[in-house]
Order: sequence, then structure tokens, then C-alpha cells
Amino acid sequence: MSVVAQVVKKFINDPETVVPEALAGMAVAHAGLLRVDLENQLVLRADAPVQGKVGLVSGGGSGHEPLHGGLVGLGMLDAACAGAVFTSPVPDQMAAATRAVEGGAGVLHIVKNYTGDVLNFRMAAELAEDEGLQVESVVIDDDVAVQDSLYTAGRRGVGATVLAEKLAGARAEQGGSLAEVAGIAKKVNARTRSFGVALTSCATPASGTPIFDLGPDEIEVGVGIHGEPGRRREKLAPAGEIVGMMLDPILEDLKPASGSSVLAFVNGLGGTPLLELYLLFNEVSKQLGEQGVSIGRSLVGNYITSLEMAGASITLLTLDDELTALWDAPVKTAALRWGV
Amino acid sequence: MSVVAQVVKKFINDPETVVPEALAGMAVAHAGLLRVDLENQLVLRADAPVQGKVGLVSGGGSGHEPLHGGLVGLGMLDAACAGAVFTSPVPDQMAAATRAVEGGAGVLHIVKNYTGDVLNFRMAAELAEDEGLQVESVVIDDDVAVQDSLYTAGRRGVGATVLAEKLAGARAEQGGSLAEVAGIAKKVNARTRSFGVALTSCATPASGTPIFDLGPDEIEVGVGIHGEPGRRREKLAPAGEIVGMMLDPILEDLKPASGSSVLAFVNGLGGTPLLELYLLFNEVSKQLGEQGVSIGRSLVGNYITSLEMAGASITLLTLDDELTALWDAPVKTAALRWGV
Amino acid sequence: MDSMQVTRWMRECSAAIAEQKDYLTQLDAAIGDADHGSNMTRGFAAVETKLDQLDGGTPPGKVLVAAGQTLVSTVGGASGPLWGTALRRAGKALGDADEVDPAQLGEALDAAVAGVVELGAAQPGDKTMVDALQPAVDAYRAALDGGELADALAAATAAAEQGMRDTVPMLARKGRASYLGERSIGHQDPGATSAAIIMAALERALSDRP
Amino acid sequence: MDSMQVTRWMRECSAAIAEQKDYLTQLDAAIGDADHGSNMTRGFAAVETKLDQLDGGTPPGKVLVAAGQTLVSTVGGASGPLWGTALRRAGKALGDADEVDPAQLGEALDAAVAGVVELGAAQPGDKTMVDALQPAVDAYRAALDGGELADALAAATAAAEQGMRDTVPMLARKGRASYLGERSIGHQDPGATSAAIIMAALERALSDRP
Ligand SMILES: Nc1ncnc2c1ncn2[C@@H]1O[C@H](COP(=O)(O)OP(=O)(O)O)[C@@H](O)[C@H]1O
Ligand SMILES: Nc1ncnc2c1ncn2[C@@H]1O[C@H](COP(=O)(O)OP(=O)(O)O)[C@@H](O)[C@H]1O
Ligand SMILES: [Mg+2]
Ligand SMILES: [Mg+2]
Ligand SMILES: [Mg+2]
Ligand SMILES: [Mg+2]
Repeated sequence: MSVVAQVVKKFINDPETVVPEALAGMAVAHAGLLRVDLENQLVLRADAPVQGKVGLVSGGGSGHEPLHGGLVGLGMLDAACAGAVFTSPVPDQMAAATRAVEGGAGVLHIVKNYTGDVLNFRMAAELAEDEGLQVESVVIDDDVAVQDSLYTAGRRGVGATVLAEKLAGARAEQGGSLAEVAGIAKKVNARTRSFGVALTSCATPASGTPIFDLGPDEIEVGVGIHGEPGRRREKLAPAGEIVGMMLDPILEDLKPASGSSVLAFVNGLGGTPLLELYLLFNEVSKQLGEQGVSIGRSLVGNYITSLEMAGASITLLTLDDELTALWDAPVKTAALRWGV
Repeated sequence: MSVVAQVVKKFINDPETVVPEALAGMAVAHAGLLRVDLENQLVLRADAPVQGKVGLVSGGGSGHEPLHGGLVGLGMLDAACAGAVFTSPVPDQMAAATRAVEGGAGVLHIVKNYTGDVLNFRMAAELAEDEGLQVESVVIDDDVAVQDSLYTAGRRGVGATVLAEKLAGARAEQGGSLAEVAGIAKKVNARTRSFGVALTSCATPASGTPIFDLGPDEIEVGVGIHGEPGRRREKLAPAGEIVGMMLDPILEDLKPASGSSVLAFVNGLGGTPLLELYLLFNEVSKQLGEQGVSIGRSLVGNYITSLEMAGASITLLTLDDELTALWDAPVKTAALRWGV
Repeated sequence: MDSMQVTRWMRECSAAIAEQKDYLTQLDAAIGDADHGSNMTRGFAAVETKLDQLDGGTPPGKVLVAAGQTLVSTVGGASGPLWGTALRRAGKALGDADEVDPAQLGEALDAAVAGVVELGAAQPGDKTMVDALQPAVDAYRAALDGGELADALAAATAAAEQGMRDTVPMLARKGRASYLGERSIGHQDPGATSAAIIMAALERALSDRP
Repeated sequence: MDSMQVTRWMRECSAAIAEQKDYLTQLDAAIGDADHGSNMTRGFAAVETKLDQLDGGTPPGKVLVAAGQTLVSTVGGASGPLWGTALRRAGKALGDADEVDPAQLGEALDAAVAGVVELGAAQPGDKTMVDALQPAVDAYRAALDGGELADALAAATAAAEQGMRDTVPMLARKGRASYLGERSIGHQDPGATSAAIIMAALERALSDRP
């Protein structure tokens, strides 16, 4: 893959300080809802720690906004750790977040399945446990573009992360135990599959040039959220065909019973207009209908992004009454809010 | 301005059907909240017409999502008319919307100040009045990048549109009369100023190529929301300087008394990552602080966009107790939601 | 001008604008929002559909009113209401006469420009369609007194094209191009260009060779 | 190896990695996420700051533990925990001896690789740093029995560089590159490349000419 010479212009002052400056902006924009620990690069729920409630901690590299900081608040995360762009945070941050949200009922780490995130969160959990804190970890790996296997790094964690944070967060808000809250996160991961397609690459502030190079009629099929190339390259096709390329592997793996109801989540990777995301959602609903699968709940928008990458991912979660009720439960974060 | 040969890839089936397909997607994604009239390309509040409430109608070309359809719902718009991409809708659509939301208390048209929008809404108002409906129109023109004058088309309507729809919508929900609701929209427009900067152009589905051409180190200063070039071209600069270029003309025109409190709205034009928008917001809050202006309320995100254009606009509204209370009032739309 | 000729005018407009679609859009991309070509093409395609529904005998005035109404209902943007009003006003001026003489046509063209100015408030020199339409109508009337219809139509077309070219150095004061200020200078106005196309279509439609 | 030499090793690593920063990032852009160069540079810059705070007499083992801890706390990503663990394990293996003989250094290098494998579960051939580290450590020990330290270090560096080159045809099974499947073939692994840089730095640090 040749790295393109072309520059991607950005609103920044200094590549080294993008993340802390953005966190400082979040603190002002959402004062009252959030608190920001600039030293540890943490976004914290304003009233953390919530006594008697299981604390939810997630985090990862920056560049996926609103994930994770925009998902901190009542009914969702208690803390988000922000790493450098596309680089997992370090154990010290995660341990500090764990201490900050510990309310006496234990802390759940929601970890996207990337080697860096997994290893750093594992070390953080060891640090916290050495201090006598009770920590459970759930690893999210819903991306069917990656073959799962015991001998590889396994699937990536993508769209299911947003859903697990919402649903486990709702269970925690209801007073669920650490085991129960972790159980919901595992259940969501087990019932969710995702697939992503990119129309363009993206550029980190540090490098300033696109990570990969795509022709004017090419798309990357099976991409993650770090600007990495996908599984294969295809010719640009009508939206209906592209949605087919994404839904087929999801349905093959998820195997929802005909007549079952799903939460359908069309996620923008950052540079795709909402107009196109709704158009894609229309295709998803048509094609699911043909398969006898109905849409019980929906989410459309930019929630787990890859900087300015033009592209989208589709995520399907097979609903049951418990998950539907948890989805409808009140949530009050910068990016997801209802019922309060 | 030379038109670039480069293609912008999009998730579409057919340029001619992008808007109706996206509207169909919205209808599924937000069933219960919205109703869509595909024949007239209208997004309607599910429970429209609300008896005894002033109806709020807005609309314009598509490509600015979530404006206007994503701002339809309790406490905001009753109907949004969608035109072709970047082309004002026609009077027939606006008249149909007016009929559909008329609940006995009259209808307010919120019109962005573009010749096309103004002329089509004027003709629509005449049609509706011929049918005996009571219609008031408020024209929004907050863009200080354009010199205002009696002899020109005047300023463009940009960010203030979102604020006017929220605040006038809240007044209508409280039972305000047509005159009172229109009064709030006029008050918001009078107290709001905006300025936009683009890092890239954008491409309509019909043309597929960027509307203008920018060098790797150039930015367009003073752009609107239709991919049109700005007032002038500048070299790319650090975010702090760019925010200065935007805030200076706004403050010069708005002249907020030192010590006054504003609603600060940093809006993404579509292709700029949220990470950068928060970084810009941080600069806005720092620079306003230096001017003795405090931020009473905040909004950060993509609300009035220009397809996939990379860029941002800053909008300031000088608050008073009435407007602050209307901002905090419950709103339930696809894009803005709180308190319910 | 009779019903058949006015219908031919509208179809000539539709064909010529569809042919110039990309050119009109390119002009609009430079100082506007790159949609004038598709807007006008969409509108006149709808006008042709509308004409198919009218029966042959419909008087010229009624044909123009129907065409104008169709533009208003299908184009949107600035050009929809403006061109729609122009054709409607021209049609109203003709009433329901089955035959229109050159002088009446002149009054209809006058009414058309007056309608555009009334609605859009553009002055000559503002860099709009008015800068092609007004000179065209003036030239038509001037050539007509003493001259033939053919000469008047030729003068109108030539004046419209000259007016179109004259918009290049103008600084736009109306429409989207006005947002560019000084940067609008040096570009030809899209609407003035479609005005020239429409006047040329009129000349072709009324020329004896069908 | 004494305190001064181990410190020199770390500073040689920092300088060499900073110099190769863009190259490492470019390798990572092809099969990863374009951050390996900045990750490692950030980490070893912090290590240098840490070294400045340690007093001269700190035993080699303690220096490596401190360096490893610093990498864990400042790098993030996959390489932070992995390289951090490697240095910490090596340091722990050396205890607090002030002087380390070549055999002890070999055990420390063994412990480093073992730590990486234990944490990351990569097999030889998975296209990771292990494919440069394991052959380097094996070559060091083989060359040492009977041979001189200098020969062992030279053998280790050569083996690391060979192992680095050998990752090119491999299909990645661990780390981000594994997401590319077949498309990971034909690219050199960034982590194996920094491993070769770090082994070469060790040889330079322990060579008599300071
Ligand atoms: N106030 C006005 N009076 C007369 N003509 C105008 C006025 N405003 C705009 N126009 C004409 O409309 C043309 C643009 O039409 P079009 O691109 O279809 O609409 P929009 O500007 O809404 O995209 C301009 O080139 C200009 O000739
Ligand atoms: N499980 C693993 N075991 C050993 N080394 C690994 C493993 N996963 C990744 N690596 C190494 O880490 C390198 C990537 O490091 P880096 O780019 O800094 O982290 P990230 O992949 O999180 O962005 C790879 O080139 C590979 O050599
Ligand atoms: Mg990384
Ligand atoms: Mg337009
Ligand atoms: Mg236009
Ligand atoms: Mg990397």
C-alpha cells in the first residue's frame, strides 16, 4: 500500500496536544455532565464515583469520537480513558479511572479487542486488583470482517462497543451486581456482529497524510476503525450492493431466526454525510425485510469513527425483551441521550 | 475557480433518488417520532397537527443534515420540507407542510435567507393564505462573512437557524401565540452571528466532483453551507488563529457587552472529526474568556452541514433569561434531545 | 404566434437547456452552488410533460401560464420562482387570444421582465438574468417599430447574448454570487446564460422554417 | 555490563529509534495504524528522562526495570506492554548485581523474550517482534559458548536483522497486521524492525569504543 503524498488539512495547533486540547473543550462544552482529568486524560461522569453502583470504564485510542468520552454519563460509562490518536491508553490511566469510579460495587472494564487495548487493560486490572479493587473485564469482538481463530489476535471490537456500553450501563444504573453488568456486556457481544466499508482513508494528526491510497472507483471492504486497510479492495458499487456485501457476512455469522427482531445500527466512520447514512439505513431495512428479519430498534449516525474517513459500518444485535428494555432505559451522555 | 477532476465517492444508488431514499430511511429509523410524506418530501412530527399549538415549518435544500428533518419533533419543528441537494424546495411542498401542521393557532415559516428559499416560501405563504391559513415568516440571516446591504441579497442564514428552530419551537410548545413564537425567532436572529471556514470543498451527488479547488495549504474563509467558495482564500494556520479569524468579525458585529453570557455553537460542516470540533471549542472558550465574554450554554457537533465538506462554523447568541430557559426546555428530535 | 408556435418555443427551450445542462451547472459552480443546469433541465422536462397533457387548441397565453406554473412547482431554487413568474406574467398578458401579433408578444415579454424585477428586485448591473432579459426586450421593441418580426427576434437574441457576456465583469449584488463579493467578478452569470438560451429558442420557434 | 553501559544501551535505543521514527511509522501504515514510530519514540524519550533521575550507581537490573516500567506507562498500544515487559523481565533476571557477566546477560535476554511470549502469546512465524528477538537470543547464546561477548553481540544483531527481514513473506497472525490476512504478506513487521534496532543498540553500547 503506497502512502499518498496528499495532505489532510486539520484544525489543530500541535499534533502532540490534539487530545488534551480536545478534552479541555469537552470539559467546557459539557460542564455539569462531565469532569475531565487532564493529567490522566480521563473523561469522568460529573458525579463519579456513584456509591453502590458498579463503575463502567472503557477507553482506547482517540480519533473515534464520540466514543468513548461522549458516552460517559448516567446510564452508560462512568469513565473513559483517552489514548493518543489510534493508540491504546496506558495502564496507569486505566487504573486511575478504575479508582475514580469505584463506588463499592466493583468496576467493569469494557475492552475493544485490539492487542494494545487488551494488554494495557490487563495490566491495569492487575494494578487495581493489587490495590484490592474488584475488577471484571469484558472484551468486545464483533467485527466479522476478521476471521476468528485461537491462533490469531481474533476479531476487532467495533460497533458492539457502543451497544455494550449502553446496555451494561443501563443495568448498572438499575443496581445490577458486577457479575450481572458484566453478563449483559458479554451477552451483547455474543449477539452482535458488525462489518465496515471505507470510501477513503484517513490521516492521523501526527502523520498528516492518508494511511492508505484508494483509486477514484475503489472501496476498502472489511475495514476497522484505525484507518487500516480492509480485507479486500472492490470497485465502487451502488449503495444497495455495498449494503449486501456488508449484511451477508453479518447474517451468515449471526444467523438470526427468521421473524426475529434486531437493533440495526448504521454507523458513519466520520466523513460520510448523514444523508448517505440514512440512505444506507433504508437499504438495510429493505434487505433485512426480505430475509424476514424486523428492525426493533435503530441507531443511525457517527458514534464510533475513524477520524475523517468516509465510510460506514453496519452492526446488528438480536434483541430480546431484556435488551430492548435496557436500550430504552434513560441515558444522559454528550452523544446519546433520552428519557432524561 | 477551476472545478477539480477528482471524484468524491458516495453511498448512493442514483443521484436523482438520493433525497427520497434518505427520507425513507429516516422514516424507519425514527418511526414513532417522525412521519414522512414521500410525495411532498416532508418530514412531519408524528403527532402533527398538534391542536392549539403554533405549527413551525422550515426547509431548504438537502445536504445540510440533520437540518431540517432531524430537528422535527416535540419542542422544535412540526415539519421540514426537503428540496433537492442544495436546491430550495418548491412552494407546493411548503404549502402542503403548512396545511399538515396547522392546528388552529397559525403557522410560522422559518426561512434561511437565500433568494431561492425566500422566493419559494413567499409563494407558499401566498398559496396558504389564499386558503385562509394564517402564516408568519421569519427570515434568518446571521452570516457576518457576507456584507449586509439593502441593495444585495443580504446575509446568509446559517447556524442561527438551528437556534431559532429550538427556541421558537420551545415557545410554541409552551402555548405561545403566533406573534410570540415569531417574536422569539426574530429575537434569536437579531442576537446571533456566525462565520464559517472550509478546509475542503464538497460534491453534490449530481455532479460528483468538488465544487471548488483548494491547495494543500489553503482554506476558504467565510463560506456558507452550499459548497460555495468563501469571501477569501487564506493559508492554513494553527486552530487558534483560525478561530480568531472567525470570532473577530462575529464579535465586531455582535458587540456583546463584556461580562455578557453567550450560547457558543461550534458546528461541523460534515467532514471534520468531532475531535477537532472540541479542540476548536476549546479555543473559542479561551478567546471569549480573554474578551470577558462567558459561555452560558454550548452546542458542539454537526448540525447544519454542507455534505462532506471539511470545515466548521462558529455561532454566538447573546443569552438572556428568557432564551436560556427556552434553550433548556425539553426537546425530542432525532438530532437534539433532552428533558424527555 | 399561435398555440403550436408557443409550444414549439417551450420544447426548443427544453432541448437547448438540456443540451447546455453541464455548461450551466459549471457556470453556477464558479459563483453559485452548481445546480442551475439540473434545476432548469428538471423544470423544462416537466413543462414538456405538461404540454403533452394540454390539447392542441390551448391559447398561447394559457400555455405560457401552465408552463410557468410548472416551473414554479418543479424547479425550486431562485430560478424556479423567477422563470415561473416570467412565463406566467407573459401568459396573463396574452389573455386567451388564439393568435398573438408581434406587438402583443412585445407586451408579454415586457410583462415577463417586469415580473422578474418585481419578485427579485434586481437592478440592471446586478449580474442576474435581468441583465440579459431587459436588453433583449428593449431591442425587440426598438427593432419592431418599422421592422419585421424576424428582425425583432434576431435583435432580441443578439441583445440577450450581449447582455449575457456583459455580466462577466459585473460584481454580483443579487443571488448566491453576491456572497462572493469581488470574487464574483470575471464569471458569466448562469441565469443570464439561460435567458439568452431561452430568447434564442423563441427566435427559432417563430422562424418560418419549422 | 555495568550501570553506565546499560544506560548507554537505553540512550542508544532512544537515539536510533528517534532517527528511524518515520520509517517505523511507514512500515506500520502499510499493515497497521501508522503509529509504531511515534509510540516507540515517545516511550524511549521518557526512558531518557527517567535515566536522568536515577543516580549513577543504580545496578543494571534496576535500570532496566525502571526503563521497562517507563515504557509501560508512556507508550500504550501493543508495543508498550510488550517492550515494557521485556525490559522489566530482563531487569528482574539481573537482580541488583552491579556487574553483569555475558552469561547473565544471556539469561536476561532469555527472560525478556519469555516475557513477550507469555504476554502476547505469539509463536515464531506469526510476524511479530518475536521473529527478530528469539533468533537474536538463540544466536547470542550459541556464539557465547566458546566465543567472546563481542562475537555473541554481533551474532545477535545479525540474527535479529535476518529475523526482521524474514517477516516480510510471513502472514500475520498476531497484532493489527493479522486483520489484513493475506494482504499482510510482503510487508516487513514494524515491531520486528524496532527489535533489530534495539539489538544493534546493545552491541554498540557494549563495544569497547565508547
Ligand atoms: N434576485 C434575483 N433577481 C433576478 N435573478 C436572480 C436573482 N437571484 C438569482 N437570480 C438568478 O438565478 C440564477 C441562479 O439560479 P439557480 O442556480 O437555479 O438557483 P440557486 O441560486 O437558488 O441555486 C442566477 O445566476 C441569477 O441569474
Ligand atoms: N501478540 C503479540 N506478540 C508480540 N508482538 C506483537 C503482538 N502484537 C503486536 N505485536 C508487535 O507490535 C507491533 C505494533 O506495535 P504498535 O504499532 O506500536 O502498536 P499497535 O499495533 O497497538 O498500534 C507489531 O509490529 C508487532 O511486532
Ligand atoms: Mg496503535
Ligand atoms: Mg441551489
Ligand atoms: Mg444554483
Ligand atoms: Mg501501530
